[in-house]
Amino acid sequence: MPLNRNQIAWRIAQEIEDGSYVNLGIGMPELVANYIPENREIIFHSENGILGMGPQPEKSEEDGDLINAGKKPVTLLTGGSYFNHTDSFAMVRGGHIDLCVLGAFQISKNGDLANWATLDNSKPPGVGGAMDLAVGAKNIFVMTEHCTKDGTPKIMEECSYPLTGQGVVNTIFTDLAVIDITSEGLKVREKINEISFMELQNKTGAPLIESDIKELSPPVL
Amino acid sequence: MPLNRNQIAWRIAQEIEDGSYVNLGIGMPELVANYIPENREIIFHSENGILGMGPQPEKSEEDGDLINAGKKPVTLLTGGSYFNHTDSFAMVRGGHIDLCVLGAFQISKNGDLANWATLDNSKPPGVGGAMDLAVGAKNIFVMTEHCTKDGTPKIMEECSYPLTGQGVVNTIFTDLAVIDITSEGLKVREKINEISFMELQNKTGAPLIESDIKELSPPVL
Amino acid sequence: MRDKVVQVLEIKMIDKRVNTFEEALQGIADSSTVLLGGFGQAGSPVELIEALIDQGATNLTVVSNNAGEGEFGLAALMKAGRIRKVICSYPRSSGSFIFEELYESGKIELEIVPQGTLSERMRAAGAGIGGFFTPTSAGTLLSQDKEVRQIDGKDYVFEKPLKADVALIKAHTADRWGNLTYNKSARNFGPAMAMAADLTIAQVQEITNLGEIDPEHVVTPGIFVNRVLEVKLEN
Amino acid sequence: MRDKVVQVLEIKMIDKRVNTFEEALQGIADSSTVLLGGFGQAGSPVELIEALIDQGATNLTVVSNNAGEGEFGLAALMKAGRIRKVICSYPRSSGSFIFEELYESGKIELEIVPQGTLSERMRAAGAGIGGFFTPTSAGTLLSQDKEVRQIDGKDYVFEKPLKADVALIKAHTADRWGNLTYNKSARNFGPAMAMAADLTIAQVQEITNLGEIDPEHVVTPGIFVNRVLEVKLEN
Repeated sequence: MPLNRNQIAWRIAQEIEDGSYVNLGIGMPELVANYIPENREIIFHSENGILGMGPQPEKSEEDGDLINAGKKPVTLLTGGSYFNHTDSFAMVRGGHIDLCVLGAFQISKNGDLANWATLDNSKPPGVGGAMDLAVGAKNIFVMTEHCTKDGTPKIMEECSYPLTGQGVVNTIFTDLAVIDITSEGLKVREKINEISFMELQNKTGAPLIESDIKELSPPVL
Repeated sequence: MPLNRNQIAWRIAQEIEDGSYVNLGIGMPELVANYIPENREIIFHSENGILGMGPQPEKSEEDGDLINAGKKPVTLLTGGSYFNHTDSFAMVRGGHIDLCVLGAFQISKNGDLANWATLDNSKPPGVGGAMDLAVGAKNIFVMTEHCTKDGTPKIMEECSYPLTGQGVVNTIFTDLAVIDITSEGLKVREKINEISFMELQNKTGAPLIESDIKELSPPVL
Repeated sequence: MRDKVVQVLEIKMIDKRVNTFEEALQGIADSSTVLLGGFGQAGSPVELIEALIDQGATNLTVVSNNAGEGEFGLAALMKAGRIRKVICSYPRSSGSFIFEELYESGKIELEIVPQGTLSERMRAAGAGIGGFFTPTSAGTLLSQDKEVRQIDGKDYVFEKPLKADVALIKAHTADRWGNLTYNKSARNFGPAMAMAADLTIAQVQEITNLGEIDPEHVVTPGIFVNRVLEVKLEN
Repeated sequence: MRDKVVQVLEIKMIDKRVNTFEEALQGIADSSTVLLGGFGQAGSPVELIEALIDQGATNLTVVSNNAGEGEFGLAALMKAGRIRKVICSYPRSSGSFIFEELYESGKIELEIVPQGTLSERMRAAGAGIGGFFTPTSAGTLLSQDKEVRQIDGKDYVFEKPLKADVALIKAHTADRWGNLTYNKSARNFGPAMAMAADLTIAQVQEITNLGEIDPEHVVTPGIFVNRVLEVKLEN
């Protein structure tokens, strides 16, 4: 079975090292916070000026002045801190964030990421902090469905949508596989058992490398 | 009588507008703080991270962590604040300081300032914050003796010493005169009565402009 | 003799407090560039922005992370037809229908700047930096017409300072010298914007006596602030 | 079963506290670039610097506002012959005789950087900026070999980020996440240096429990700090 979003989030969470500073992109990547193994202390960064961001509060505890980058109410962990936007992006651009998990429209085989604009010019585009995060974080994980709803591969030779960053992605986590972007090409590290390598290749717009592929098997979530 | 240092300081102090943010250079300019008219509230900036710097404390109240740019113990006025060096020089470079009073080795007729290095290369030079202040403050006043100890003019056609900043000085306050640097040249605004315009010109290495000169007559200090 | 006594009593004080929206916004001219604090609603000086409608300035260039939502604050100013151009990082949200209508009908200009670059450009303006090289947006549409320089093997884009005539920001506490503190993540763009404008106006929850803000805890020193107005809001 | 219980109890914690100078300075290599906090003695991590003599690293490039005084701290490290080059704004003071001797006998290299540029270059390194244009030093000896660009009619000098291997700084309070506060004007270069080094080590007057530093009052967030060591000093 292809992974659901919670399961992709779970898989990414297992990969996050203890003590890391992590920024989770708006939307699907936010789910990753729910699956951090209990014995790891992770410090979440929010680009609007928070380190040590905690989970969503009870409805009655919500504070309009304490929100995440997606503008949803959050909390602050003991040890957390507030700072201004300039300092926050100094952390990002300066390489102090260990990991950022971002969503994607498209990813190219050399790690280009497109996740901020489509080719539709009638709607105003919006980049937010995506370009800063893409170029600044030490590691970029992409969290995405393997294909679009109509079955078009999101991983391709070259992105056709406007880029967010060039050669920035380290690893792609999809509902079907975990794929590292290496100097040799797209290395499949894990895939679900229900799909063959050839089937995975057919759903991918760039050549995959097969070597020592492990099973991608998250718990039921 | 030529002014003594306290009298030059007094003269400069009269010129400082109420509510100004002022940085006083290390050494002689520090005296200016002693003569601010009592009905003016001036906020002194120190480039090591202080706004609202107050006078020297009693010996018993000295705190090694509260010093001015000359590394002498100071106090903080009610309403003052501490910040880091980067923010402090953002204030300076960004044009937020209304006035800086600096000492000088030489000043050229177009407002070049030399106050950080001589032509003696055997000693290590040191610039400190002088170049940042010279270029950043909205107004630069120079506080200096009119001539060096051996009688050489300090105001000249062009500085022979290495420059601190180009065309930065607005007004020169000496023991003999107050001279504005204008697009037309060096305009004598005030001079002491004991010296004639020609005598002042003879002690100055660049042409002075004579027009409506007032008497420079500070109190006995 | 009497005159002299009066003079001594009338010691002037630096006092950046104003009592009305009118005083707060006095002198903002048509065609100004205006920085508006806030990230979404957190830190947005909604009341100051709405008072700007009455103040009347028009043909404004507005710098704000977002392009407004609902029909209040920035969206209300837009709806009133006062804004010529918006410079922001993320104009669209679920409630940004007023901006979207204006944009789609070509009635408002839009410049998209990456969020970190937006903040850094304002900080540069406030700090007297003439421009800087950032890796953000290298190789993307947003650096198309910009100078790109390779430094130590990496591409950087040249960005210029973003200076403004006016900043309207929201802080938590102020004193008469204009020192400010903020509340939680509502701090966001306030400090950079305060530095970058010729005239910085802050609405605050509370004005306290001078000295009540610990000098170690001042976030925006008063040197960056021109006027403070207390606007008490329910939490 | 027993194993599982033990595992649950062994929740790892981020803990940047170290207990000895040896632990604090572990891994500093010869030929490193080392940032040393402080403006004069205020904020100077004297004890960490002196411990670096025992640690043994040599051929160092040191960045510091001043070049030491007396025979303690930086002056002691210099006297021990560990420093190849000093980058500073103001090397000379009444007590800087050790530096002056080394300089005059050609045993130490000196690079003079204006104070604001020094701090801004470190901040740029920490903030991922590839370089910036500053008006400071335009038209002077200190910009002789540098790129100069006219921007809006004013001359600006191109300055590159100043990145370092190590920063030794002094702060007032720390917690196990490495959050720092400072004391009065001893804050000075600490925040910029903490950002600019790969390994930032802070000596502090006091280590408190996590949460005792108000999140609004953290000056250097722990993300910029690798190790904290409590060094209690008499005031």
